Amino acid sequence: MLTAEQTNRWLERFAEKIEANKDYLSELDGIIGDGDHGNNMARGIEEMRKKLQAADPANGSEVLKNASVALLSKIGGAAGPLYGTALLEMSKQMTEADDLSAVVKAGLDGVQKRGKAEEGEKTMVDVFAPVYRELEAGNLTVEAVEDAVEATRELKATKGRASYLGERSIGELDPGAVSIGYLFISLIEEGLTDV
Amino acid sequence: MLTAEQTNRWLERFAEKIEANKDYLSELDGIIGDGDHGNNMARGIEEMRKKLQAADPANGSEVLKNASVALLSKIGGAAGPLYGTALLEMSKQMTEADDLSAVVKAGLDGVQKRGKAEEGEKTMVDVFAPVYRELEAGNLTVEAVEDAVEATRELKATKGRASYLGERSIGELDPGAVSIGYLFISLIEEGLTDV
Amino acid sequence: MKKIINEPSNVVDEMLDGFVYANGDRVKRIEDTTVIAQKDIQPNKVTLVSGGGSGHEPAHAGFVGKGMLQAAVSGEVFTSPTPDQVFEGIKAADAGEGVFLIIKNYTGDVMNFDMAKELAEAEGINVDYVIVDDDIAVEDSTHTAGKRGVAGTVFVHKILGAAADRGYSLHELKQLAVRLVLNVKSVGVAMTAATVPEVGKPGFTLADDEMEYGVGIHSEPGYKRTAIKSAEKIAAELTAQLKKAFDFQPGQEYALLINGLGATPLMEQYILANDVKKQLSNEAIAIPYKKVGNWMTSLDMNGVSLTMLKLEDDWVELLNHPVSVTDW
Amino acid sequence: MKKIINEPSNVVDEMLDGFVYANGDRVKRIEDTTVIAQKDIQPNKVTLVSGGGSGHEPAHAGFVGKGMLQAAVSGEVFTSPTPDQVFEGIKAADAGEGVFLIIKNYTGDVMNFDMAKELAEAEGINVDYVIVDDDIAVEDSTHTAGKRGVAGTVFVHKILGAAADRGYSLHELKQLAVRLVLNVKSVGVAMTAATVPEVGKPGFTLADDEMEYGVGIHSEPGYKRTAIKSAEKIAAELTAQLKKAFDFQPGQEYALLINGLGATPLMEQYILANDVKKQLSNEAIAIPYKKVGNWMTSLDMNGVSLTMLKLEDDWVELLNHPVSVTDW
Ligand SMILES: Nc1ncnc2c1ncn2[C@@H]1O[C@H](COP(=O)(O)OP(=O)(O)O)[C@@H](O)[C@H]1O
Ligand SMILES: Nc1ncnc2c1ncn2[C@@H]1O[C@H](COP(=O)(O)OP(=O)(O)O)[C@@H](O)[C@H]1O
Ligand SMILES: [Mg+2]
Ligand SMILES: [Mg+2]
Ligand SMILES: [Mg+2]
Ligand SMILES: [Mg+2]
Repeated sequence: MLTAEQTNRWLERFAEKIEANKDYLSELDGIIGDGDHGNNMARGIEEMRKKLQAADPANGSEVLKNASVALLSKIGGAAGPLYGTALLEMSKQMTEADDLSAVVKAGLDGVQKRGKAEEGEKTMVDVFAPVYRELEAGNLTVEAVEDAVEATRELKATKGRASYLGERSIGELDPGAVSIGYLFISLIEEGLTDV
Repeated sequence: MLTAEQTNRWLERFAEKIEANKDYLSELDGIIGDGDHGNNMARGIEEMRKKLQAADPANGSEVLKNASVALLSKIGGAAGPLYGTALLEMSKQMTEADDLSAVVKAGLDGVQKRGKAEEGEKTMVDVFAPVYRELEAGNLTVEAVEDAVEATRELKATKGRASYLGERSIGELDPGAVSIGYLFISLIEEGLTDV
Repeated sequence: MKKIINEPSNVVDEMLDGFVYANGDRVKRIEDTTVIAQKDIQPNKVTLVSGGGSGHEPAHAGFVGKGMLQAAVSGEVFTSPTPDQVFEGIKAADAGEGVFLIIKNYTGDVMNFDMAKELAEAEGINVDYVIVDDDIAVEDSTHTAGKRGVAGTVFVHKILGAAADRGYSLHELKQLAVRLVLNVKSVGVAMTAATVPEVGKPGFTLADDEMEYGVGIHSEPGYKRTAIKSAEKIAAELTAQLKKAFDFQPGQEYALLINGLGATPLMEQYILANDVKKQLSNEAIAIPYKKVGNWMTSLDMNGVSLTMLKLEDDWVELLNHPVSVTDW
Repeated sequence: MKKIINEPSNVVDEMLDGFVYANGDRVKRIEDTTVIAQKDIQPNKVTLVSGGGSGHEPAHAGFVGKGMLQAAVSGEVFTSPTPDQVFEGIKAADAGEGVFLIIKNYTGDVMNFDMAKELAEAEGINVDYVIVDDDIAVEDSTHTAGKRGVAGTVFVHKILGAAADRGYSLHELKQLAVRLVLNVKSVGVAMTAATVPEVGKPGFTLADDEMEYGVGIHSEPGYKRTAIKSAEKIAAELTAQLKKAFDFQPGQEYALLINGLGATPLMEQYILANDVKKQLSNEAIAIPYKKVGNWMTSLDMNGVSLTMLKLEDDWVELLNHPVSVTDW
C-alpha cells in the first residue's frame, strides 16, 4: 500500500497540474461541453488541499478517502461524483491488496458503475481503462497516458454528449480525459508505479 | 374661410410630406428623443386620409375638425394631443373669422395651453410662433418657415427635454418643429395664404 | 435586431391578443381598443386605470385584476396611448364610484390622459388622477417636464389598488396618492439601450465597457456615463442617490423594489439586492417590504433600477394585501 | 461581458443571500450550504426538493414555499450541486413523511442527487425521486444520456407540490410523477447563447441573423441552425415538433407553458403566445391552462421554449392549487 506521504505527494502534484491548467480545461470543456470543467476541478482541488493539510492519516488509503470526500463535496457536475467515486473505490481497494493495477481497476469500475459509460464514448473512461491495462502489463508510461488522452480527440462523443452538432466534439480532447490523465501522470512522475 | 376643397388640398399635401419624410422624422427624434415621431405622425396621417376621404364636409372648418379627431386618435405621445388641439382650435377659429393669421394664432394658443411650452424650448412652438408673426405681417414664405425650423437646431431643449446630456440636443433639429413646418409649407405651396 | 416578432408595426396588437390568450380567465381585451380590462369588476368600488406606451411589460396589463388595476391602456411602443383609448379604459373600468388614473410623468401621457379625463367627465364619470414622478435621476429630461415616472409607479399601483379594494373613496384615494408620490423615489442604471422594434437599432450606444446611471425607461439620457462597475459599486451609487434624495432618518421604514429592465437576469438582480442590503444595513432604517424582479421594463434594456418608498401608516399592509393579477 | 456582478466565482453565494434578503419572510438559507428552504414547513406531509446548477432563476429557489418546493439546492452556474448539499436540502425539507426529489436529466444532476439519496436513506429518511426529461429537441445531447430536462420541470414542481400539499404519500407522488414525465414535452429556440460569468463569453456563437432550434438551457447544441424567423414561423416549427412528439388526438387537453430564457422581453413572449394560439387552434385539442414568463431561464440567453403537458385526471386543478412562493 502507498504510504500517506507518498499519496500526499501524488495528489499534490495532481493538484498543481489542475491549477496550472484550470483555464485550459475549461476551454476544452467550452468547446464540447459547458466550459466549467477547469473551474469545477480547481474548486475541488482547493478543498482537497485544505482537507489533506489538516488531516493526520495513517496510510495512503486514508489520504485517498479524505481526498475523495473533498472532491465530491466541491467539484459538482458530472466530474464530482466520478472523481469522488474513483478515489473512494481506490481507497477501499488499497486496504485489501498492494497491487496498484487492482487499485486502479477498482476506481475504473466505480466510475463505470456510477456513470454508465463504456470505452469509446469520449469520457475519462477512455483514459482510465487503457491506463489500467498498461499498469497490469507492467508498462505504464507518461507517453502511454498522453496517447490515451490524445486518442479521445478522434472519438465522437456519444453517451451523454452526442447531438446533431456532434461533429463539434470531434477533433477536440475530452476535458475529463485530460484531467484524469494528470492524475495518472502525477502517479508516474512521483515514481509510485513501481513501489 | 378656406373651402373644404382647399383645406383638403392643404392637408393632403401635408400628408404627402409626412409620408415622404417618415423615416427622417423618426431619425431626428432618435437623436434627441425616442425615435417615434415619424411613425407617430404617419399613423395619424393614414387615419386622417381615411377620415377625410369618407367625409362630406361643408367647409374648411369641418375638414380641420375631422382631421383633428383622426390625428388625436392615432398619433399618441406628445405630438398627438398637440396636433389634435392645434387643428381643433384652428377649426373653431375658422368659423368666426376669415383672417388666417387669427386662425393660426388660435392653433398656437391651443398648443401652448395644452403643452405649456414657451418659445425657445426647442419644440414645435418655435415654428408655430414665428409663422404666426410672419403671417400677421403679411410675408409668410416657405423660406421663413424653413428658417424657423432651422433655428431650432441651435436651441437647447429645456422644457421636457433637457438633461446632463442636453448637449445631445444642440445641433439637431426638433422633429416636431420639422413636421409642423411641413404643415405651414403645404399651406403656402397650395397658395392658401393669400385667399 | 434579434427579436421574436412579426411585423414591427403590429407588436402591440399581437402582444395584447397573446396576453388575453394566456390570461383570459382573468382579463379581456375591449374590442377594437388597446384596453385590457379585468373581468367581473366588483361593483361599488372606485376602480383604477393606468397605462402608457408599450414596452414596459408586465406593466401595465400584468397588473390588471382584483386588488390592483381594473384596466390598462397600451400605446404604441414607448408612445402614450391616445385620449380615446384611455377613455375606453375608463369606461371599461368604471363601476359607478369613480375612476382613478395613475399616470407616469411624460408630456405625452399627461396630455393624453388629461384629455381622456375630460371626455369621461363629459359623460358623467367621476375621474381623478395622480402623476407619478419618482425618477430622481434628472429634472426636465427628454419627454418630461420635471421628473420622469418609472418603476415607483408599480408601488403606487399596488397600494392604491389595495386601498380601492378596501373601499377608499375617490377623494381618499387622491389624498393617499399624493402622499405616495411624495414618498417614492427611483434611480437606475443601464448597460445597454432598448431597441424599439420599428426603429430596429438601440436608442443610444454604450461602448462594451460602458454603462450609464439614470437612463430613463425610454432610453432618455441619464446623469453619468462611466466604465462598467461591480454590483457593489452600483449598489453604493444608487443607494447614495436615494439616501441623499430622502435624507434617511433613524427609525424610518421603507419599501424596496429592485426592478430588472428587461434583459438582466434575475441572478444579477439578486446579487445587486445583496449589495443593496449591505449598503442599507449601514443606515438606521428598516426595510419591512422588499420585491425583486422585472416589473417596469424597457423592452430588452440590460439594466436595473432601485425604488424606495418611505412608508407611512398602514402602507406595508396595503403592499401585502392579496391581489389576483398576472404578475405580482 | 455586461453583467451586474462582483467576483464571478461568488455569484451563487451572493445571489442566494440576496434572495433571502428579499424573501426572508418565506424562506431561509441553511447556514453554510446552498440550500434555500421554506420556513415553517407543515408537518406530516411529503416534502419536495429540487435544484441543479444555478443560472435558471427563478428556478429553483423562486418555487420554494407552501404548495410547491420545500427546499431548492443550487450548484455553481450550470453545474450540478454536490451530494452533501443535496443531502442538506433533503434534511431541511424532511417533515417525517419522506422526501421526493425532482431531478432534471443531466448526468451530473442524476449522479449527485442519487448519491444524496443514498446518504439520506442511510440516515433513515425515505426518499424517492423522478427524473424529468422533457426536451424533445435531441436525444443524447451534451451532458445527458437520453433527453434533457428543461422548462417542463416547472409543471412537475407545480403539480407534485400541489399533490404533496393535498397529502399524497411518497408512493402516490412517485406514481403521479412518472405519469407527468411521460406527458410533458418541451422544445425551444435560442437567438443568443448564455454567458457564464466565470467563462466571460457566450457558450457558442450565432451570427447576427442566425438562431438555433433546440438549444439546451446550458447552451447545449440544438437540432437546426437557421436564419432568424418571424414569431409566426417559430411558433409553427415549435408546435409542429410538439404535435409530432405527442401525436395530438381530438379531445385531448393540454397545459401550455411559454418560457423566456432570460433576456427575451415579455412582449415577445406574448407575441409568440399569440402565434401559438393560431397554430393550436387548428388542432382539435383544448388548452385549459396557460402560463407565460421566465420560469426556467439560461442566464442571459435570448430565446424561448414551449412546453406542453397532456392533461389527465385532476391535473388542471393541481396546477391551479394555491401556492405561496416567490415566483408563480
Ligand atoms: N457518464 C460519464 N462517465 C464517465 N465520465 C463522464 C461521464 N459524463 C461526463 N464524464 C466526464 O466528465 C467530464 C465533464 O466534467 P465537468 O465539466 O466537470 O461536468 P459537467 O459535464 O457536469 O459540466 C467529461 O469531460 C467527461 O470526461
Ligand atoms: N410641451 C410641448 N409643447 C409643444 N411641443 C412639444 C411639447 N413636447 C413635445 N413637443 C413636440 O412634440 C415632438 C415629439 O413628438 P413625438 O415624438 O411624436 O412624441 P413623444 O415625445 O411623446 O415621443 C417634439 O419634437 C416637440 O416638437
Ligand atoms: Mg462541464
Ligand atoms: Mg418621440
Ligand atoms: Mg414617444
Ligand atoms: Mg457543468
